[in-house]
Amino acid sequence: MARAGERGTEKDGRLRTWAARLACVAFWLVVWEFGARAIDARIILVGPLEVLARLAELATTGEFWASVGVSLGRIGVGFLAAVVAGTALAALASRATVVRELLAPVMGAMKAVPVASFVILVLLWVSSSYLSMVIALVMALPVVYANVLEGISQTDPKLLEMCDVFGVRGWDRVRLVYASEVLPYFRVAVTLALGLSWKAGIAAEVIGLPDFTIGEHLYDAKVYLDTPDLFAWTVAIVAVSVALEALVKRVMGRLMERWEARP
Amino acid sequence: MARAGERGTEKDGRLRTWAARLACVAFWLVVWEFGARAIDARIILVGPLEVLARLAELATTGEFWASVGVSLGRIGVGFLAAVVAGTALAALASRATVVRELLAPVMGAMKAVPVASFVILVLLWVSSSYLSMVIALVMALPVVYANVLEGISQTDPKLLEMCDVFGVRGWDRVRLVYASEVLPYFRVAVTLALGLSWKAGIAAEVIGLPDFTIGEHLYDAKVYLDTPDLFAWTVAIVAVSVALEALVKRVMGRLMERWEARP
Amino acid sequence: ACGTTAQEPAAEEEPAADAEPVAVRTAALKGPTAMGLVRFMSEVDAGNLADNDYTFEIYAAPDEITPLIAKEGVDIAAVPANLAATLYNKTEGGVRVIAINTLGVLYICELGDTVRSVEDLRGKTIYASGKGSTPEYGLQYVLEKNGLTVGEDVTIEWKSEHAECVQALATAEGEAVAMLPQPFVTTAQAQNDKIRVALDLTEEWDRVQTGDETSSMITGVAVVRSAFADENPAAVDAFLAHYAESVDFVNENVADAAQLVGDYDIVPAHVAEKALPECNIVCVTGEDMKERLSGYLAVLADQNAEAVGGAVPGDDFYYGA
Amino acid sequence: MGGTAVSAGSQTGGDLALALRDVEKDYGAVRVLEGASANFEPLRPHVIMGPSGAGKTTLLRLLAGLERPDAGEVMRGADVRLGMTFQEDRLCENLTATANIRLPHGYLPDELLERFLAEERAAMEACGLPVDARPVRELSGGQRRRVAILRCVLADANTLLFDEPLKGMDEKTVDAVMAFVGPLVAERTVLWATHDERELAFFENPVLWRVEDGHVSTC
Amino acid sequence: MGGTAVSAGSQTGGDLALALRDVEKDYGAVRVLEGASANFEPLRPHVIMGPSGAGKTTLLRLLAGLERPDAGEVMRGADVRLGMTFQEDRLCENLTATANIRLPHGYLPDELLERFLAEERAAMEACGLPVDARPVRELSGGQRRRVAILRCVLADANTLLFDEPLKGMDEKTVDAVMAFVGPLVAERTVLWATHDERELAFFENPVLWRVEDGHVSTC
Ligand SMILES: Nc1ncnc2c1ncn2[C@@H]1O[C@H](COP(=O)(O)OP(=O)(O)OP(=O)(O)O)[C@@H](O)[C@H]1O
Ligand SMILES: Nc1ncnc2c1ncn2[C@@H]1O[C@H](COP(=O)(O)OP(=O)(O)OP(=O)(O)O)[C@@H](O)[C@H]1O
Ligand SMILES: [Mg+2]
Ligand SMILES: [Mg+2]
Repeated sequence: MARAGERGTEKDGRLRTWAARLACVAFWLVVWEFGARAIDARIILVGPLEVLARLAELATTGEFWASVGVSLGRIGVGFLAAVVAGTALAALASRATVVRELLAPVMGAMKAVPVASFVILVLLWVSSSYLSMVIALVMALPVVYANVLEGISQTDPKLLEMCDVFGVRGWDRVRLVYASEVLPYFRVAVTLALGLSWKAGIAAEVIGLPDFTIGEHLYDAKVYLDTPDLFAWTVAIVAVSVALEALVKRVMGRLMERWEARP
Repeated sequence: MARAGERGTEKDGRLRTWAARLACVAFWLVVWEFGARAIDARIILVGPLEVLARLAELATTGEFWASVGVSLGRIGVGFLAAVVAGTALAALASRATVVRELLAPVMGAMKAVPVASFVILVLLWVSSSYLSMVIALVMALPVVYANVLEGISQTDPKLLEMCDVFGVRGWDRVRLVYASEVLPYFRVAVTLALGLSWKAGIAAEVIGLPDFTIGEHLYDAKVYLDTPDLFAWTVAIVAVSVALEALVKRVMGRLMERWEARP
Repeated sequence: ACGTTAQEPAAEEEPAADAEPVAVRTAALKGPTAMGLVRFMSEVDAGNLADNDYTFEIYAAPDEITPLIAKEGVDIAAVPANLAATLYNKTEGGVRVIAINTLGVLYICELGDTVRSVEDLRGKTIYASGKGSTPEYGLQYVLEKNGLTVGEDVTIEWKSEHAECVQALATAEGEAVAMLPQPFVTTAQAQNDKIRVALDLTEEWDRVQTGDETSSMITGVAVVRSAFADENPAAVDAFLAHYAESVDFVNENVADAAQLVGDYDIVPAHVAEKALPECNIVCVTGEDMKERLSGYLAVLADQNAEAVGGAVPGDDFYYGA
Repeated sequence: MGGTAVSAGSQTGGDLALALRDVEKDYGAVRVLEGASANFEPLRPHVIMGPSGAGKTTLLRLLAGLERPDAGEVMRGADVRLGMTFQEDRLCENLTATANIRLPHGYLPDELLERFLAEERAAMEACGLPVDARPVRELSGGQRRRVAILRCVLADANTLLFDEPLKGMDEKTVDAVMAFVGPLVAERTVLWATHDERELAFFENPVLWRVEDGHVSTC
Repeated sequence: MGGTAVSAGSQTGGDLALALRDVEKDYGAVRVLEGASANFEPLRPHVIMGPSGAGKTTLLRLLAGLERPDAGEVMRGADVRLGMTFQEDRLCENLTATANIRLPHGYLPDELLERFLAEERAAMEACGLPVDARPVRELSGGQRRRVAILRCVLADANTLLFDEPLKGMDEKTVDAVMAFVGPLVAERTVLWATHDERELAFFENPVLWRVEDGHVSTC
């Protein structure tokens, strides 16, 4: 518990963690720079300084932000749909064996059907602009589903019995017992799925090349052998992913704290 | 606990679950057949009967099994390496903050760097035959790492204190406390990562086109618009994935049971 | 280099005769097969062509065009030559080819100056993309006709993307060359001016034609849905007429055409300007088309029947021949 | 085979009936109850004693519907609303004491919540519990136990099952808790499993049951 | 600020020393110990009593090195090897009773294992515990408690900390357990926190400590 007097040190601590994180990132950048110099083949590996310069340049263009926004929007919709659907399906599956059994082959297929086969079927229904949305959904859904289902099945049966006896059911039970017990699983699921969806979504954009998307720029950079651009966009992709993950983690942490501190 | 007298019913129960599973698979096959008939575009969607016929035909060829074997071998090596490395790194990261912080950007990058960018770097070091191995590893590593790390951090601190007091350390602590507490997380990680690795590995084969691999056949089926072949290979991919997952689950369940039942 | 046949004037008169405008939906793949269409597209966008209701869509992946044809979402599509034959076979005659729109666009490139003839490729590794399609069969055909055996005399390493071939070329340790298509050759040269075009595969193909073999290397064709062609022959002919005009324009006004190619986001204008003359954009129809294409497809089918969808297409495949 | 888990509102005594008839229960090879019968008179305190491992917890779990008898019948009246203090605390570790005590009430609208919070605080003070915003995982063993007891007695229930509720508390604390709990449970059916005979003194006219050798009997 | 957690082999009595000097400890706003000093004579039984929430568990946790004092010093001799029965059972739920009891010994080679298993079985029988292959999650409350006690007393330790070890057991069981445990703990340093004065009788010449109002004192 934080006492008033501890505030100062807490802030210090936070500063120090941030410093540590930056130091780690810096460490890898240095490794990269040396790697690039050692290999010395600019068409394949560009050093971080050049990449950052290019990225800074890109960041001043409206197209950069528009592309990030469009990609983020579409993939985000797919991802959120997957989180909601995955959680809901896991909840259903945990209650009804028939749902679980019916979903098992579907989830198995989602996990294993290669994009190469899947794209054909998806493009039959949706335009290639929305391919990334569907792919992000398909990628995240089994991750969220499996994690949440395992979390539910690992929920302390003793607490559930307690709820049975006191007649705590439905939403109250979710709120008071499952929320806390499933949360660690949910948290891993969301952070993992976020990264996977984002990456797969971009890959889908590289296939479908809808206008004003990160995937299109990545493709262009690649076919035009513009390695600095390729790396700059890649760095942007990683940065967005890391930022999103940090955001999601922080928001979930805050919500949890709030929820726990209720009188 | 199983009593001698319950053996019979247990076997019955198992038969029934298998029947239920088959029924579910059959249900989806029927949905698929009707879907295929409704769409009626053989070039895009082929019904399960035709696909199964084609699959049966393929299964009599040596090349089919050779391809499955080669793909499985390479992707399997990458996957196993990821499981081992992910677990080891998570164990290290749980003990040393510096490791955790150093790995954070690497894992973030692994989760987010799109294959389109990654392939360039990978092909710099390894031949395209081993691309699938590397991609499978890169796909599985963050999943295993994140899940195991969360599992370790969620391990009951009360049991850990108990170990501290009794001086249970090192391997004994892993064996007696972590094994049981991290296992659910590990199980989700392995099943998820298995599917993801497998799929990403095949996708990498479609990119690298090494001889005698599933990816090569998938590519061929696709450029020749050989939809029955495409579906047959896809079904084979899903079947291998589902079988592997079931195997892993069963083996882990058995090991756990054995371990728990020690006197 | 436009081999337009004599039916052009007839085609132009017909649409005026039955003035019922038809919706003609066209799909093209990003790349040379779409380049010949740019003038046509810009005229439509400018409202200068009102005889039919034309719409165009440029797609990046062949994956997108196949379902569109199956769904009857497009009427005319510009696709790779062997895909056209495959589509014909897989849809049981559901498509017909109306024109050849691109001849060979493949070139052997190297870093250095060691390759002057096909024979010089002996002992080298060729990085190539486009396995299972024109590049594979074209390369194989030329090599074999020159007495080189793939796997023994030369090694081919297949990549899924052109860019990877260039990267492989840049990092290769032994003696290596890359087979690249236009306009990618131009792109690659813009990035690395040491890349030299050593051989033009289209020429090499023509060089090994002996006797009655009269095939030529063909990259892209335009196909029409058979049902559409049966219902609206006039619209197809009108389309072909505009198409031929467009191709003539592109070949004669390279600078303007390059600008249009850039505007339609096919490749940047500066790349297009250099690449257009190398892309062998044509509009060959009728008997001429049948002769050249059937010869080419026969060569392909000879190497791998799967490449043309199982068998050489029948005569009904060739529209207007 | 297999007994009836719970048959509602049988003839054994109106709506608040709580009874066993010829119940058999075993866990695998462990035989716990063999033909146990008992009729717990409603609105009275029942104290249940017996050696460790005899089946007290099993008995309470059967009555609560958490276990099914292998044979025989467990009867529970239709109007029975249960509250229970389990042998372990079974608290939601991350929630505060007040949130835990409020748990059986589910969601309460703001104004009801205020009222109930005041009630809770009074109860906690009466039992010597600290009233603050700490999650229960930070409370001492005896404090946690009291939270579990308060959750049970403040629940909207007419039948309360206690499984060794007072273990781990010193005499003074026990006295304070029972001074508060006593009046609250006086009008309800109470089943009170314990190992300490002195606890009998807290009840007026209790029925004493013994669980031993698979049977349940009054003494 | 911040006290010394454990300083080994100080002057307070050779190698098995166990002592506090002016220890202060608080959890956030909760003040538990304020200047507590105590010297627990080695190889003797010490019984610790005090109201619920007074700080008995905190005291034991400080001595075990699980908490750091905010000020003052906690001293533990260099040769102290600890065993502890926590206030909660802290068993590995999925393991059998024997595996739990064996836990402090880590990996044992086959032949040692056989010997130890035999010893365990004898101990379990003496305490009235069932000897079978059930995981401990299937044991009754009192049975689990006895497993925790046996894990502590059969550990290779010379200093045993017990936090309310006998709670939740009936008198007969308690007698059986103490008949077995008594001789085993006679030659070791024992700290025994409890709420029940009667437990004093199990020890020969015990020191009685009271934890109250932030201080630890002998009476
Ligand atoms: N981790 C913690 N965080 C905050 N407060 C705590 C924590 N642990 C204990 N406390 C508080 O410190 C005080 C002493 O707790 P302790 O567990 O030592 O009491 P105890 O004497 O063992 O009581 P009991 O007999 O109930 O077990 C209590 O008021 C308790 O609420
Ligand atoms: N889930 C279970 N699986 C197997 N055996 C069980 C299970 N639960 C209880 N038992 C056994 O049933 C018997 C009765 O257990 P129960 O918990 O009812 O005893 P109890 O009277 O409450 O004992 P205590 O006073 O120790 O709590 C014990 O021998 C116990 O080991
Ligand atoms: Mg019990
Ligand atoms: Mg305590």
